[in-house]
Amino acid sequence: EPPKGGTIAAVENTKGPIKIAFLSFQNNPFWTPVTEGAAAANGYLSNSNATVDFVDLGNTLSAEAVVAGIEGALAKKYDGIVVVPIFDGTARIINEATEAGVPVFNIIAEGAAPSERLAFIGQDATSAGRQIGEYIAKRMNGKGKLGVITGYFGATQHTQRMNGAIDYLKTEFPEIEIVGPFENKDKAEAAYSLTQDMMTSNPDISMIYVTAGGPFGAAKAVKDLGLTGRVGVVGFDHTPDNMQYLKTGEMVGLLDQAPYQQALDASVMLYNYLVAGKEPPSKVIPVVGKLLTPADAK
Amino acid sequence: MGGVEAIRALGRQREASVLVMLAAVAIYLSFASDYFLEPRNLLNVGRQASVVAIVALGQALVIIARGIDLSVGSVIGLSAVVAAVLMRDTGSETVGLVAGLLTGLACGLVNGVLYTRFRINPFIATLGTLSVARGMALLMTGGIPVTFGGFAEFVGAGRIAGIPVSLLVMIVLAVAVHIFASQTVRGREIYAIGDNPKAASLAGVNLKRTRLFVFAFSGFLAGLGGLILAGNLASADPNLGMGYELDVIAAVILGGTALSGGRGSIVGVIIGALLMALLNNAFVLLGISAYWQVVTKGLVIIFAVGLDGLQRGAEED
Amino acid sequence: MGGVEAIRALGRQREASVLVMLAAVAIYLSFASDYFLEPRNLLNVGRQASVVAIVALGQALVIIARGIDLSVGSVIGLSAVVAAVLMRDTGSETVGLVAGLLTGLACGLVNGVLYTRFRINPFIATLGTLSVARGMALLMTGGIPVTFGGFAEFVGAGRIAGIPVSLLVMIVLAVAVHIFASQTVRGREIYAIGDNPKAASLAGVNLKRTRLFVFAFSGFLAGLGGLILAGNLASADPNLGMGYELDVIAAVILGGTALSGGRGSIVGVIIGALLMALLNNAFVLLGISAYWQVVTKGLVIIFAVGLDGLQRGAEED
Amino acid sequence: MPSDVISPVGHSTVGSLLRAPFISARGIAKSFGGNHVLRSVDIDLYPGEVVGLLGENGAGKSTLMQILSGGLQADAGSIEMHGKPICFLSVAEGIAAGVSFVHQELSVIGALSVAENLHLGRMPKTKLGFVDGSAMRTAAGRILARVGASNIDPLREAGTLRAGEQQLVEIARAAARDPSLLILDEPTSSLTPHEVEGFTAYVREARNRGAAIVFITHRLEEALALCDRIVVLRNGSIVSEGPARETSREQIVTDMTGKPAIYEHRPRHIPATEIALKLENVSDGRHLHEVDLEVRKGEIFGLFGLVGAGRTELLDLIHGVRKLKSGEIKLFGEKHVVRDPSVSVRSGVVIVPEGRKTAGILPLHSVRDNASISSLRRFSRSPFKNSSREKQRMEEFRASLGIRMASDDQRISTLSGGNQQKVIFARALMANPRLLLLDEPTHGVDVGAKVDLYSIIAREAEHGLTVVMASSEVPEILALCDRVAVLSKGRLAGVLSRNEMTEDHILTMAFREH
Ligand SMILES: Nc1ncnc2c1ncn2[C@@H]1O[C@H](COP(=O)(O)OP(=O)(O)OP(=O)(O)O)[C@@H](O)[C@H]1O
Ligand SMILES: Nc1ncnc2c1ncn2[C@@H]1O[C@H](COP(=O)(O)OP(=O)(O)OP(=O)(O)O)[C@@H](O)[C@H]1O
Ligand SMILES: [Mg+2]
Ligand SMILES: [Mg+2]
Repeated sequence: EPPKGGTIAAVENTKGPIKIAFLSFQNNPFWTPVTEGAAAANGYLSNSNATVDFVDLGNTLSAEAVVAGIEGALAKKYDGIVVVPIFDGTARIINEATEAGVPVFNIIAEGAAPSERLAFIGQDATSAGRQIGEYIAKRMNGKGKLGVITGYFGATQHTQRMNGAIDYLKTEFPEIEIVGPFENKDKAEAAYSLTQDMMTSNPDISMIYVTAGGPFGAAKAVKDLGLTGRVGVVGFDHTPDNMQYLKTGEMVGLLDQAPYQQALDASVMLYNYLVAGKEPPSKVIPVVGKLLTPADAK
Repeated sequence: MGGVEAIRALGRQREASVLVMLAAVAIYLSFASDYFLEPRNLLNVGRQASVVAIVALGQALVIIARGIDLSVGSVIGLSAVVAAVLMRDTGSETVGLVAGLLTGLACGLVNGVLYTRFRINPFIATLGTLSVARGMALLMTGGIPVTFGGFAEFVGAGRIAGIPVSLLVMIVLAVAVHIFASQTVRGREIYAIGDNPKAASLAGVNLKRTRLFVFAFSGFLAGLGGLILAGNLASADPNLGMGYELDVIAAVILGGTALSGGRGSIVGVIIGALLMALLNNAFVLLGISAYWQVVTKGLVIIFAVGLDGLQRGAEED
Repeated sequence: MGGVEAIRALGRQREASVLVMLAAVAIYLSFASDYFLEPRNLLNVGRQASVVAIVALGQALVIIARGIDLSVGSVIGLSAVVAAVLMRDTGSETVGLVAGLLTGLACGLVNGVLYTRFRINPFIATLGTLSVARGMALLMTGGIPVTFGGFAEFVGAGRIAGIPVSLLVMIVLAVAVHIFASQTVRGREIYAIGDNPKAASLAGVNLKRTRLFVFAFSGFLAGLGGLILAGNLASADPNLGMGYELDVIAAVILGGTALSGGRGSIVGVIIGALLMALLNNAFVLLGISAYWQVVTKGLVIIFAVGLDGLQRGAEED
Repeated sequence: MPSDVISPVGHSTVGSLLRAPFISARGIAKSFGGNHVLRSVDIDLYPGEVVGLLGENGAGKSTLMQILSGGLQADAGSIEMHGKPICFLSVAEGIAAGVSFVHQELSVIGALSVAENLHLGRMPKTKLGFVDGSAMRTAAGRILARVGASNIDPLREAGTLRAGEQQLVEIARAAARDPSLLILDEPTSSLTPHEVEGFTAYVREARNRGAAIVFITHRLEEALALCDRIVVLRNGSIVSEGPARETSREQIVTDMTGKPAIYEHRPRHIPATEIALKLENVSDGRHLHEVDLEVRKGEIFGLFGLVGAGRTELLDLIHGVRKLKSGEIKLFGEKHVVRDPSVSVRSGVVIVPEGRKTAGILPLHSVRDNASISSLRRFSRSPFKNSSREKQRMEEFRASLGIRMASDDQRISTLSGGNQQKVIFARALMANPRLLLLDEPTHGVDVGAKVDLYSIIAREAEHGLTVVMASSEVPEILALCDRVAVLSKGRLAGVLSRNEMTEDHILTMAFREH
């Protein structure tokens, strides 16, 4: 029986000890459930003579860090690797690992460039953006002004989330006017200032979309401007900060990526493949994000 | 004529060219956007500049004394986290706030001691504390932001008669530091050790104590900046202030302070911080397209200082 | 005794304490991890150090000449993007690679001209190009990474007889730059202008040309670094190299180069870059938590330079 | 001292009139801001002639030479070389035309080796384009030998050399170019008597080869002994010019200052009662060994020694820059615990350090700020500085030391060397000291100013200030000191009282440990 929150059961181990490296980052609360998922997988699989070692890639997200992590895992002769590759530039090393007989399971986010990974479980950033776009359109009744704040210009995931929503809105709801995008470098305080300035120059904005870090900064600005109820913020991830504003009403929508489940299931699927050659159900296992609304926060 | 003379004298000041740039951007904005001159918007710009400006006041003294403090961004984060955690755990706001300020001071003292006693180049010493302080903030919180409110939130986000409190704090501090730097003995000694440490020391200026002081002061102001920033967001994120060091140092240098020490003005620092905040405001007000924002920021920085360089002409470095 | 004397002489070198630190970390790792001493792992460390080291070679010359180049991270990104876009659009690998290198060179020249002709403080000038170059990379690509392969991928990720090509490139360049710095007229003049620009200029050293050269060279190497990095990742991301400037400068200063110019060795730079790569390797091998990684990194940096400071004792500043 | 080192023989016998001048300048004028530094100066320099260019600090000597060499452009006037008008726009053009300039300020490159310093700007290359290290080393050895500095290792890092050795390296650098015009701006200020000898030999050699030489110095004996012609500049105009043989020290001083200025030692009675400074068995563990001294209140106490004798180290010990290894220092009977110069300054021990540029001035600061830096805490009980007190004291010292400046807001780096030194004196005296330490206090200071400084020192001593003065100039010691301690290689060779002091005696003692 898989632990609570997991959906995949482990098969019997007939191969002897199995070592899985779980490579992930840690720089904000988003990663906490990822770490917990990896720990749960380790506990669960230890009954089957397998270990899942969590390897921290540090607090700066970059393709180089992922590459160095995979190189290190190969040097340490792990049997399989679960990784959060995020960037385009990681495809090459993933292919190299696969060629060397070490299967790689991608979770959370991967680059656009195709790689020979065993499978990818996660949210497709573009469709996540579209999912949020649909929600935005509904909340705005198809018209009005939408302010957009993105994490880093040029960060693939951020750009895809942004364009997923914007492209959808532009074609389906041309009456919604887009203000921005502006870059907040994942900083809440920058989201705060940007929101303040956007509300100055466009007092009729009714919704603000933050694609990456720091959406609660925008929510706090809405609160400080006394616009709660008139302006709503939508963003990503079920973190304590965000949830607080979902309760008080500045935040009106949060798309969650179920990172705990991704981490746990991916580890078990990789284990199953390693001991029994059992392929994952498909190359891409989409995680449809759960959209949390103020109703969920109550 | 007195007036012309005064303008000439102003032109010779290093901060003049940044002031010209600031005025140019402001004048342009007042035509290009209907909202720019609204008092509310101007006050927002002031608020947005306030934390960088406050931290830059300390940094300016460090740089004038021929040092550099790269750790300010991390100290912002650590102080905020310490304050928030203690406030949560002890239930006392005072304990939290005082602890936050003391944390900043302590980080500054550590930098100062690493420099004066262990003779570690300040660039490296503060690069080290940059990392250590950030790590400690992450360890204390497990990476999860801590709620932060009360008085700090008032300072960070509140207003008195419509004026942001953090802007008032910045103005008061700027005046105080300006007076300190230009009118007190210690202030004068800071300039002296930046100009020629050996000569200043032989003339009786206590090198170690003065250096320790500027680093401690910079740490303290970074701590204060952290409390304001976290107060503004009502949340102390261990990643708070990441990358601030470059903004802060840029504000100081834009304002005409020489990285080689001995020279610099507090007024210039404030102008530098305002210019950077004004640019961000301009992007939003004018709705400049995404990537051009990045390009424009670079160009304005170059122009602001380039004016000064060209004016000085073949003078010397 | 000759041996003892040689060790003493080594100890007096500024880079010695970092070498000691490097050795200490390596020895510790060889006990703590079974995998550390495996040739494959050691070569990985070398490869991981290579881009920082290559870019740091140029940065070292800039710093020795009393400048600083903050733009290297963005130049890495812009050069990679230019190369990849041109390769894609013209279909010619050569055109792409040459354009990438020329882009780096051009950025360096711009920095140099801003400094020498427009007399803009290099800190500000290169902070400006940092922003402008990054913005241009974003504009060229619309923010979306471009696939990059072929020869650059071979250089970035390939191996010759098991040895990473980028490591070989680094070694060749390090030797070349070492010889350049210590054995050529231009190289010696770089030290001279860093030590005492006025005196060097009076002795007939062309200040402007030498300064222009070091910035151009730094830009060129950053361009090369960009191609290698993008080649390694088989993808040119407009955000490639973001934040590299601090790592690169830290490697240079860890290696004993003085920020105040005139002193520094190429060997030290390579040791500095290796120490930083070794630390990252240690974190992965030992599975240290991210937060402790951050703390440890800071402490190692402080210790590495602190050793030197303590040894020098009350000497001077 | 130098009078017996440089013998007054071997003057050029070739009459200047027989030759065409190498360089000839007419009507040279230059001003900085409103300050007219040169007013229509005419000067001709002939091959094979050594011209002594003398004048008070700030007379415009360095400025004139900078204009001839291309470092500065004149506001008015013309320059001809070999009869053709020229106009150097840069130092490089001057160098190319055969002008070599040994600058007043030390300008060796500390990070480079001596050999590299000597070849800076024109290093020899191998066929492959690399620096030809061995050729450079050989040439360096040869050039150093020419200026009498063959003991300097060409491979040594120049930054580790003593000031005097660095000065020789600079002279050698100029010599290496075999210049047609050699400008020496106070080249001997930190040379030992022995080093001056080597230098003199080189100058004579260069003259015999047909170089035109300009020699700027404040040591009039040196100028009289070495030069063929003496040109005196006052306030930016030439006031006298003529063969060295036909003038005298007194005449030059009168020309320079407009009045005869001779400082006479006046014997003084120093009460034997109060001991101001007592050193007991003082060692620093490196350069100084077991020094015992007693200095009485109001005494002017000289410290003589050859370079490296440890005078600077001894003063550093008293001032707290250097740590005491063993022994004890007593100040007015109390144990003087020196942790830091700032403590010393507050307890009334101040120094005028050796090396004006490196250890004296705050170059970016105004004259007033420079003068008041040691007294800020005394002027004001509160944390705020007392500007009016500073201004007032500055004005007093400007008057009493005769500091020449446009305003006290002027940057100190725009003053002439001698005036800068007076400002450093003002700094020390303003701090109201009990013990004044002077290290080579008249380096680069003109005779007029020297006399001023001597009077000031004597006046302060009269008023009870205790002075310890390290100097390399025996005449200075003889003119001023009540007693002198002679150091030799870090040990005390002896203390001489006023009536035991003679040049011979002092020098013999200085060589004791050699
Ligand atoms: N760059 C400058 N800016 C302003 N004033 C200057 C500058 N250079 C020199 N002066 C002034 O010009 C005058 C002449 O200076 P100069 O250096 O030629 O004197 P000098 O005769 O060489 O004196 P010394 O014997 O002290 O070296 C001085 O009053 C000095 O203050
Ligand atoms: N044997 C030596 N080897 C290397 N350096 C020395 C030696 N002796 C002295 N020095 C250094 O040379 C410098 C000058 O020496 P010192 O200060 O002892 O001489 P001094 O008696 O003050 O003479 P002066 O002031 O004329 O140079 C000092 O910095 C000292 O450390
Ligand atoms: Mg002069
Ligand atoms: Mg001395």
